[in-house]
Amino acid sequence: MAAPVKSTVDTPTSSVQNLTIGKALNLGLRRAMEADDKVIVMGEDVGKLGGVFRITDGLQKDFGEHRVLDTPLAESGIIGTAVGLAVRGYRPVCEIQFEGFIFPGFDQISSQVAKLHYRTQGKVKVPIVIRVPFGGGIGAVEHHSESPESLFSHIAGLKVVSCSNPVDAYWMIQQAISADDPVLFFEPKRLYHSGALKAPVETAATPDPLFASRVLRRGDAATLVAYGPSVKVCLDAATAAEEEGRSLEVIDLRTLSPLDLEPVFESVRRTGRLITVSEASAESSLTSEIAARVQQECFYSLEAPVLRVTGFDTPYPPSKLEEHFLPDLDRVLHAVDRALDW
Amino acid sequence: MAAPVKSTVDTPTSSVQNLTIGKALNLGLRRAMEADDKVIVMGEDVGKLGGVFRITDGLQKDFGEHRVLDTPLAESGIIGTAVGLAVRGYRPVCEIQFEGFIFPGFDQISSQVAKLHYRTQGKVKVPIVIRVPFGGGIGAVEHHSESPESLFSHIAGLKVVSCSNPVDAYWMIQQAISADDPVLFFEPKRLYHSGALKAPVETAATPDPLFASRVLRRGDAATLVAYGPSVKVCLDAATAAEEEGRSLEVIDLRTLSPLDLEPVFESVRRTGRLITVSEASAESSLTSEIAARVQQECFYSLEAPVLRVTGFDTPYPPSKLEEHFLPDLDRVLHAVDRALDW
Amino acid sequence: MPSPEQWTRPEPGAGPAATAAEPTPEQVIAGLRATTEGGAELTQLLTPEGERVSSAMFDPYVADIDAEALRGLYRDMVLVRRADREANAMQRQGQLGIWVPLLGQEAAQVGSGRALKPRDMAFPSYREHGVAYTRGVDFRELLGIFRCTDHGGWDFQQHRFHPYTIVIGNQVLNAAGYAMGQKFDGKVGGADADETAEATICYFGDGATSQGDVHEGFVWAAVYDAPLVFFCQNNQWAISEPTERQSRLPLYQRARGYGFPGIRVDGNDVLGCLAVTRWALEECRHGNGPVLIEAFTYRMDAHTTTDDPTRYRLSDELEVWKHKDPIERVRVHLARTGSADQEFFDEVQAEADRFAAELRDYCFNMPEPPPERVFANVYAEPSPVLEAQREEYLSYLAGFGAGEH
Amino acid sequence: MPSPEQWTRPEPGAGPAATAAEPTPEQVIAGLRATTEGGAELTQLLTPEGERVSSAMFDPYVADIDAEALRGLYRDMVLVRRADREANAMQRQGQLGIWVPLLGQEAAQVGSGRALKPRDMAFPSYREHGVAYTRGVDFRELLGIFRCTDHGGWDFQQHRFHPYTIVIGNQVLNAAGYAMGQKFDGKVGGADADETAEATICYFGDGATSQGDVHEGFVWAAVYDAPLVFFCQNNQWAISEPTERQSRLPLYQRARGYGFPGIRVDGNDVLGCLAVTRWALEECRHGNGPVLIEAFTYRMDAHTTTDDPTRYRLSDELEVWKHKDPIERVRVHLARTGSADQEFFDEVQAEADRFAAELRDYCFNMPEPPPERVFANVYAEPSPVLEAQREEYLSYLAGFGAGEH
Ligand SMILES: Cc1ncc(C[n+]2csc(CCOP(=O)(O)OP(=O)(O)O)c2C)c(N)n1
Ligand SMILES: Cc1ncc(C[n+]2csc(CCOP(=O)(O)OP(=O)(O)O)c2C)c(N)n1
Ligand SMILES: [Mg+2]
Ligand SMILES: [Mg+2]
Repeated sequence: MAAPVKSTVDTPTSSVQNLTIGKALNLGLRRAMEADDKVIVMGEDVGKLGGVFRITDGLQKDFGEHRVLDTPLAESGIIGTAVGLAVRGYRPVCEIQFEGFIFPGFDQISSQVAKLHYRTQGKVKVPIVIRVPFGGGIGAVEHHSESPESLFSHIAGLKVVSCSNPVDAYWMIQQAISADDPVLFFEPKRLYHSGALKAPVETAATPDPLFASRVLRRGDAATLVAYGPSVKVCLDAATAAEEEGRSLEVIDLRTLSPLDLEPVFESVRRTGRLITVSEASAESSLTSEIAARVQQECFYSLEAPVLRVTGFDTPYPPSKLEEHFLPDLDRVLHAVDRALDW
Repeated sequence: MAAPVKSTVDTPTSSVQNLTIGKALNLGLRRAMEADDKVIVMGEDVGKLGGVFRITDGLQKDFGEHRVLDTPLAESGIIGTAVGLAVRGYRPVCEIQFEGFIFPGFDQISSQVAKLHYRTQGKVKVPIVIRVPFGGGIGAVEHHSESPESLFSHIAGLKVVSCSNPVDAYWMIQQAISADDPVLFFEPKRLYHSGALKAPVETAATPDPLFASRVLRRGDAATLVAYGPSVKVCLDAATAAEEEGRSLEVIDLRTLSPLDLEPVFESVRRTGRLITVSEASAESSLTSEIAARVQQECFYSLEAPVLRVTGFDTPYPPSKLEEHFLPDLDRVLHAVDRALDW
Repeated sequence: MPSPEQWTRPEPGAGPAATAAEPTPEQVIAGLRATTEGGAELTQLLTPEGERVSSAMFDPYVADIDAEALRGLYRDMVLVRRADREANAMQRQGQLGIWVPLLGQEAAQVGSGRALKPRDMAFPSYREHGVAYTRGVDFRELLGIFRCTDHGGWDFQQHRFHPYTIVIGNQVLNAAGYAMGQKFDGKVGGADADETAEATICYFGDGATSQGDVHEGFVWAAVYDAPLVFFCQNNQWAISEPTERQSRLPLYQRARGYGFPGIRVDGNDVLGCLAVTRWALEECRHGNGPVLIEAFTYRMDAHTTTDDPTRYRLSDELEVWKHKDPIERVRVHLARTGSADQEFFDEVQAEADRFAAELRDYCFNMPEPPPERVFANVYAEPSPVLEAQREEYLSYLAGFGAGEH
Repeated sequence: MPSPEQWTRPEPGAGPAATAAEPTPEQVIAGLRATTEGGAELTQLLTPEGERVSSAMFDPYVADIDAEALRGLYRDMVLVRRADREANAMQRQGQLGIWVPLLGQEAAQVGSGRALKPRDMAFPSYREHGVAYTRGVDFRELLGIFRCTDHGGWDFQQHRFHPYTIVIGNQVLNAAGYAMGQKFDGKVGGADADETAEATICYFGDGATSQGDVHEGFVWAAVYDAPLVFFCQNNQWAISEPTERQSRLPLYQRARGYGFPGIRVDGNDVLGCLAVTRWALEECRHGNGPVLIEAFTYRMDAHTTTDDPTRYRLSDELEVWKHKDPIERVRVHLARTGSADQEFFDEVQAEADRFAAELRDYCFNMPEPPPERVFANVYAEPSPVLEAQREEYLSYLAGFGAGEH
């Protein structure tokens, strides 16, 4: 096995770095690999190329080919061998190149990754992280802009999270890797390299827990709940609403399974109105689940039904049309209007 | 191609036959194969054996090996070649042996079956039926008792239906086969051979449309909505409730995607209370979707939140424990109590 | 029909090589023959008549199998068969939900299982009760799966015997990953490989070879030089489908396309299976893996207790295979060579009966799992949503007990 | 290292055949060599120097390719390359969202595409613009995918050219099913097979060979004797991964394990590709399918316009392959044999420029799809739920236009 590795990326004297989501993920992966030499990264083109989004950039150079594996081109193989490596004591971090290509690996995820721990009454742990760049808005061809996270949230035995900003990206990836459960880690690909989202990451801080949602902005007129790339849309909507004199509360779910809805319940009890936002199609999705649970928990607090702003129940359209498919500031505000006028 | 085939099973002089769900499906398949020689049946053990549940019993003998294919053991292969056969003009009916084995075929279903029509702007049709015996209660080992239908209802481009009785089984399978869209056809396996459910199937009747839900029983205290094997549970619950003087409305969804919720809305407007029942885990499921839509459409009619009685958010347990996992009459009635006491 | 070697480079010719629209008769016959006989390439050390055949290559791998060791293998097979039959009977009596019989495959399982060193790892499918036994898994620990009280209960690390895998093919990739881990851990090759190196064995059936996962397992193991023995028990049937529904060629030849060795062994010959598997494991431990073994055998019973094989196969076939019984040939050999007397055989039988009686006793007294078990161990780190579901259900149950309805 | 044939039956020996824990140097070198040269088994009719090599087996398949026909193939390749370069440039100018260049693969695509009869069917991956061209698909019809205005717009039945498939490997199973349909329709074999029989060709890359779907396609086609030509363009790279990340052996040898022919052809030799594909299609039409062809070629440009190959490969490699250019060797051959003069080459160039200009013109003037298109053709028979979503969104849009916000 490789000897402990000293990263070539020096931690700067200050523990604060100004990072994009992409760079924060890269640094988080690096830290996790330094901390535990059982952590290995595997996937298509994650080595020399550093992944098509460069999230694994430089890792193979520094940690070697046995810890950063350019695998054969087959997703079931990636996940299925990761399971075996996990049984052997490794902590594999698998990269799926685009969310649209997770489906060949679906069987291993639902039949093995999700069930081994249960099947063995806890005797076999499956500490695998499956990183999935997801979502649209990048002007891509088919299969490169989807949001399949709801499927995994329906499968018991998996944990599912999504980050929306560099600080979370840095911490959540490390927390996911050190978690003993399998974690599907959904990354908002169109924000990877967003300069606007660059943020100071205090690497010496104590992070929030992984499986907790977070109120990002306080408000009282209505509550917006989102995750991943839609968080920014909601924050922008809240800013715009403020100019019109409406204060909207914004909650970043962060954990999609298990859902941490306590902060949402608490918020809805105050605002009486909830809009859930996601790029995924609506039917049998996370937004359905949130609506179902909130209408039950906050039955007497709701002054309007929970409204959903989502991708439509169509396949992802050709990307020249994606602006129509993707929830945007206007559709969110329109839903707020509807909720307030109910 | 085979010449038109005269079935060896003679239609009895009377057009009414008393059938189980399993026999009704078998007869429906037979009728569909007689009506259109492009209809072919394919899957594991569907030939000589007639399928592990005998739903395709006798078909290979009567229609030949080119129309009833014992395929190699690989679900992606079954679905993937069915797509090619459909492009060639065939109407393949694929049998998945147990719902737990649909996952190796998930990629072909979500990437090709669901999207080819959209991708080609309607130029390529995919009239495939994927038959899936589903649900628990048969005392089976792992992977043989699951309810994955919600996953497919989340994927746009698929249609999803489920039958709950012999009459529907007979008609719906034929309608699904003649539909030009891909249909996931979920069959309540534990009821296949239920003598109690045997019913007269009037083969000369005009059937209800495929994509329509149906009110099975009128009532005014609360509405129960279910599909597949849970319909019987709800009907039994309604019978029991009646003895206690409560009249429950029972709706069989029949179509899971697209959902036909108009009858549900109409019912909830009268009863003010809805309980959705399904063996599937709750999170991001069809029951979530129904709750989400009903709370929106019937916001002012609901006198209690929509309640859900479902399998838990766990993998399917060892079947000695399945009575705890599966919604039963008592859990349904308990939910009715809660709704009425809200 | 050209040989497969020729197929990789067609012979010169002026036009299309043949004109048949249907598979050629030769093709069909070759396929059929391949599935009913072992073919010329079958490795065999002990014939169905109990005669020891010598093999320059494989004899060294069973040089240590003296009369005592062979009696041990005999005993293993008799015990395993007896337990299998007992479990089958218990299913008929409603004590088990289902049973997956291994009848006929005792030699393939005991031979390959006994080839493993304690530090090697095994990934079974769902029929490998004989392998489980060789790994020290108590037969009783297997029963939970089939009585449906659990999904698998033994200690996987201690026995180095992975959980049963029901979804066909999945375990092949899992095994490939595990074997990669052995390699990454430096447990392959080296000067003292015979003492310290590890290998993995993975079991799957003839039908499984069609699954994408099995292919990907071949690709991965080949590309990463994983110390992995693919052990395919070709029992001629995948439920109702004969092997020619899965392949044109004998299955061991599948390895050709990946660049690692493939070999066919008489799966009813416990010595042959032991030798070939030992050889394959050594190749793997020394860094020459992976290796594919096709153990040519026969499923003598139904696919499972829910299956009715009379619907799809002739009893003639069964009769033919009875003559190749894996246990009988060892008995004959032991007797003929004077390595065992009737007393020994009687003793083993008596032991097997005791073994079965204990199994039965255990089975009849197995406790029902408590309802909490539904919710247990879904996650290593608890999920609040699930905890709430559990609390709600358990208190509902309690109230229910208290006569709420 | 033993040859693959030996691997199916190991040689006698007293112990493990080797002791290395790492892949043997030979293994590594064999892998590398296999990916940088064609190897001894490469079929070639036209050398990189433009010399015609004779082949007893394959010459008959190009007996009709006279000077005029060869000029036609030259023209095809020049046009296809010119259009490819134009599209690449348009992507750089922001007119296309992405482009998937075929540079270097013109011979593999034009040669194989021209081997098809109109009634044959082709299943492309996403890089087969050259094949599309030979199927009569207007290059402009391809642009929608890359301009992201549609997911594929041509008439698939008329051109007998299936939609592009992006999910690696999926189309191989779809093609196998289609070819099974041809067989079930009685379109394989028969006395007048040359006139009436049909075959299918399916394109995929070297990287794709690892996918389970490709394996299952091999299994299905073999078991159903499907008239299917598997055409693997081994362009040496799957994005940043060289072929040895996918296989130990040359890819055409994969066919060995399934019992059908596998052959490697110089993918930069349009005559060779034409001849071998014609041969393979005829085999299929006569009932001897499937057949695997590995066209040994090179991806001269980036994987797509979003890719930066300097991160993972040396330019030396590119330089070596430049000498094997598929178009240049035909030009040299035509000139040397007096089959074409400068005027012809100039004319083709001019035609290619016009072709590119039209393409550019078309691209710049492509209309934006209307928002309704998001909702169109999800189903053949409408879904009320979706109709409601559409109505709601369109009326929202209309209100929005009317200045609701
Ligand atoms: C993915 C998947 N599909 C279908 C099944 C149902 N099934 C269980 S065993 C079996 C046949 C397996 O045959 P083979 O691989 O030859 O193993 P054997 O049972 O003969 O040992 C099938 C189809 C399954 N378990 N998993
Ligand atoms: C299932 C799947 N996984 C990953 C990808 C992303 N991807 C697109 S092309 C490609 C490499 C394909 O290589 P190869 O098969 O050699 O074809 P080439 O691009 O070289 O023509 C990858 C990994 C994909 N499209 N589909
Ligand atoms: Mg078998
Ligand atoms: Mg390639």
